[in-house]
Amino acid sequence: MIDPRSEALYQETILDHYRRPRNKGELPGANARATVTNPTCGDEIGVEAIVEGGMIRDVRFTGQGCSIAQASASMMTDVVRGATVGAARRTGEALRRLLAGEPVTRDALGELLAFEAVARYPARVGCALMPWRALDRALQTSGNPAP
Amino acid sequence: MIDPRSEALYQETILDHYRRPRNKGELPGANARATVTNPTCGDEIGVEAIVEGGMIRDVRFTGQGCSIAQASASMMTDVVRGATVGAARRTGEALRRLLAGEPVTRDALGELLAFEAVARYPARVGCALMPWRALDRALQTSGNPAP
Amino acid sequence: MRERFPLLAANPGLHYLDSAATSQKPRVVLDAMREYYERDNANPHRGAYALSVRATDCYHEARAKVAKFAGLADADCLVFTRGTTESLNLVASAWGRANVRAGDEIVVTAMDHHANFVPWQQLAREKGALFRIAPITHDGQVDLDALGGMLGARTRIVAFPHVSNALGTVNPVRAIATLVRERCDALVVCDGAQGAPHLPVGFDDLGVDFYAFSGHKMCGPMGIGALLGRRAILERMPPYQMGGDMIEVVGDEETTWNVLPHKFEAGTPNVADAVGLGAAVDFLEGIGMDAVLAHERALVAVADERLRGLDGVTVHGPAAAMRSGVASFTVAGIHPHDLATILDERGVCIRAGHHCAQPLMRRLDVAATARASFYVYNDESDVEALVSGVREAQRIFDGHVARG
Amino acid sequence: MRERFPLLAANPGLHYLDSAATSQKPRVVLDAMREYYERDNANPHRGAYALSVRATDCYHEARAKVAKFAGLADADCLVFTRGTTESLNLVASAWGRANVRAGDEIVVTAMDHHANFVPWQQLAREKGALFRIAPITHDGQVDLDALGGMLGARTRIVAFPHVSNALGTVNPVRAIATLVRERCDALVVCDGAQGAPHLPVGFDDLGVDFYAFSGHKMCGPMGIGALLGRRAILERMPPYQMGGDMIEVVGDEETTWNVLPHKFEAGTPNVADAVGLGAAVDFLEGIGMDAVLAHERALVAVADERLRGLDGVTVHGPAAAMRSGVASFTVAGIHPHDLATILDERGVCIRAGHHCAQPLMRRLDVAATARASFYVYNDESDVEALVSGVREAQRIFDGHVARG
Ligand SMILES: Cc1ncc(COP(=O)(O)O)c(C=O)c1O
Ligand SMILES: Cc1ncc(COP(=O)(O)O)c(C=O)c1O
Repeated sequence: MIDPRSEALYQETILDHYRRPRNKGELPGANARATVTNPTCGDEIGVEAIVEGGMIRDVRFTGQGCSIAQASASMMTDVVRGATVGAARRTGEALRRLLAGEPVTRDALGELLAFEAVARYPARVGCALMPWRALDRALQTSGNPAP
Repeated sequence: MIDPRSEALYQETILDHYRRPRNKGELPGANARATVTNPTCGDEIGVEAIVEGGMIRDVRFTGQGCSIAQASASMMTDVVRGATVGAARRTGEALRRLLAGEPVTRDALGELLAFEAVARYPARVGCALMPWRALDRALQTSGNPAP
Repeated sequence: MRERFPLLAANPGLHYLDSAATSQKPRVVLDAMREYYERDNANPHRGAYALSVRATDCYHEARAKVAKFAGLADADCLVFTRGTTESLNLVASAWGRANVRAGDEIVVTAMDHHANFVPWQQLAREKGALFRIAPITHDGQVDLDALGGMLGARTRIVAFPHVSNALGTVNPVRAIATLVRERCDALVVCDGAQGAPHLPVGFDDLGVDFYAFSGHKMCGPMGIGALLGRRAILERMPPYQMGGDMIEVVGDEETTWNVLPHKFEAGTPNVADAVGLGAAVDFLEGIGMDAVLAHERALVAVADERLRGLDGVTVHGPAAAMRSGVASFTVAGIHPHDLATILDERGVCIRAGHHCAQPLMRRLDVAATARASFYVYNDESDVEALVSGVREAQRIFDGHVARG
Repeated sequence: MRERFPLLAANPGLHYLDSAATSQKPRVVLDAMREYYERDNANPHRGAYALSVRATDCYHEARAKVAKFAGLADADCLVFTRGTTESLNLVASAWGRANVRAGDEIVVTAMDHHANFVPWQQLAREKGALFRIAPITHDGQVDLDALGGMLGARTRIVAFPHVSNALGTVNPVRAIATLVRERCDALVVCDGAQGAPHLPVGFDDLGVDFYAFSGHKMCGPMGIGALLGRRAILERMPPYQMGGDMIEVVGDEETTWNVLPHKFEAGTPNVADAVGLGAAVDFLEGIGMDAVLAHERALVAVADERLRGLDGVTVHGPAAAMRSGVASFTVAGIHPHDLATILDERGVCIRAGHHCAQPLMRRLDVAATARASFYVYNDESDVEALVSGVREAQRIFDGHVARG
């Protein structure tokens, strides 16, 4: 008997990204990078990006962590590649609102809605947001403010 | 209406020694001296003595404090003047036992039995014993061990 | 009000007048702690299970409540400590050791409690700094002119109490902070141990850099207190104690620190007592801190008048309207200890001694005083019992004098 | 046993396996604290009234009980602290700052908790001393030969845990202390956070200089712990925090210190939680510490066997007979966090993470482990729930792999 709640959390999409992460590894030529650590568990996510003219040309991630953090990082790189810095930040903020149970335009989230069930696991919200925090910090280092 | 318990504590003898302390002041030529402080109230008793051949030739006290400490110091100097160091120590120990509610030969205490009621006031036992602690330390400094 | 405090309800004859030392606890505070242990207890921050999340939430909620109570908008700038003493030692050790140099000056007042005196005195000794004690006026207030005259280019720290525990004097915190800012670039540290329990604090408006208080003096449990600080200072300051929860990454050679407030909270947090303090501030806010102060002032005004009406009694400190609920007094010919013993037999609990303020006692030129301190659960019957006890003591002591 | 713990009694479906982080509290402990607040609460040491004397007696009695429990004959050498973290920081700050010089060496082990690692690491940095980490064997024990080889004329401090919180390894404390004494003249500091709750301590026979533990891990309340030390060392050591109760005389320029244990207990003591800890040691002595350890070892032996029977599960550390009630494990392909979440939904509380032992995790070459820790209230049904939860997690994760 698989518990329906865990089932909701560990959806096909999430486990797929966990098992076969997209865009994992270092990014040669990156001009924006940051690493974020979760002090309670030691998990770490690094994000490297090439930002040009307010646009995220390419982005990859490194590090280890639980399925939620890994899948979130993987999906994030898919979602923000080719987006403007401003759009990427807005998407991250929308995800934060979704997981905090605050009102949010669901359409803005697309595939990221797979993380919706994480909101019911307060201990895991930080895992899902960790890659986005790393991206945020990386973008701050790029010297390319949002347009 | 005077409360019978306070009455027992603040006996005539004690208040008399408090009001008219015996042997108060410095002792020129003292070869044994010590000061003891009560860290909770700041009260202080100093004892100075002339010790020769294991005998307390003379003893005086200084300092300020409550009626119990002052009366105890005053009576102590009366009791131990002319006694051997060993006898003085035994008297101090007998008083300690009396106030701790331990078995003790009452005859050894004489006038000091006036302090008996202090045993019922644990917060004040330290006041009554403070001069004796000072005497004990003073005798240790005199270089005259008990015979 | 008494019936909300189990210890007082169970002892109708007890006149508890030592709340400046520690307060009694309302039932709601004891219930909140018990409920925490019976329902939510776990190690917070570290667990990935629901019970631990509940414990974490309890702890955060307590922090938010206490910060709001003290007028601190940014709750992450409230560090839970064991109490005022630890809060002040934290600042003296972490900020002081990193920032005070030989030749610098540290200023405290003559009315500071040992907890806001000895750490600075010893820091000055360790660093070769000058330790200066601002004088008080004859009626026990900080002498602002004299204090102002002590401030200069080398002043690094100015520490003073919000309210004197020994006299009840309420200091003009904002005026002192302004004076310091005008004259020097010093850290301003306010000991709020007798502030937070008795009057509105409003940290963000006080103009001080640090403010410290203890839970046990404000209807909360023992074992918990707070240090409130400005974010910019807390962020630049090195940590105090080290261990779990306060680290980010522990390398073999180097370690990096967690964010505020965790950086200053090493080890398993005291969630239960934080919850208790949260319930205590709820309780106090239910009364209103303005009402608490007004109640104390009314009682202390009556106490002053009645005590001063007795022969040989001196009440120390400024007028009742400038104090919180403290009446510190001496009775000619009767040592405060003797007074306390005689009062105790009549169910009146007062404190006798130096009140951890030996420098102040030397300046008042007394070895000790008797101190009655009032709180939310006291009323005029407590003042009556106090006054009649003092008269009783005078009868015992004078009677013997007469006979002697 | 469960029915003696209100939180467990109220949650029959809860399998609490995180006692190494913090334990649940028996009713007798909660009752003792409540009774203190409802009957005896006052500021101890300072009052001259009966209520304060009662509070003082409660506090002394708690100290005597806890000292006896830990095998310390001289109860004045037990200092109440907030917990292990504070106890260890006290030693590192007060003894360490006064005694460690540039070029000295400080040795810890690779299995130390951050609380017994970071304070020494930072002390070494501050003083220009060498910080050395004694290695562990492949099965998670202190490598005694390697440790012995590190000791020499410059070794000033050797710190190690009685029991590893991350693996459960019980270290041979006396053998380590003897080894240190033979080779050098160093301070020997034992972190007993996971010792005192789980096995007999016998401080006076251990041969160490300091021993630290926390009340909240041994059925006691949060906010209280202890530091046990040798009298000669405590007497020579400068104080740690400064304030009320720990002073003898406070002069304007100099201050002298009170006698043990007060010298190291600045500020209002946490009487209520000390009383709670006293009740906790009564409770544990009622069971017997040998029986506590035997109970945990029996459970952990079953857990080891059942977990090792599952595909892809590794249990870290030495054999169950050399551990206390800790099973630290990893499951191939499933991160400990995911495991903890899935177990939590089945009422099983375990901890996932680095367990405040990042240096150990690096040496085990894992980022994190899952840790189940057993205590007096656990039984085989908890082991069952744990094992079936792990299988469930494997099904969820493997099922998707198969479909993917
Ligand atoms: C081995 C060890 N040392 C130190 C500590 C720190 O104890 P506390 O957080 O109670 O200060 C712990 C527990 O967290 C521990 O397991
Ligand atoms: C003004 C003042 N400062 C500091 C303290 C110390 O507080 P605690 O003993 O709770 O640390 C007290 C009370 O004892 C106090 O009245």
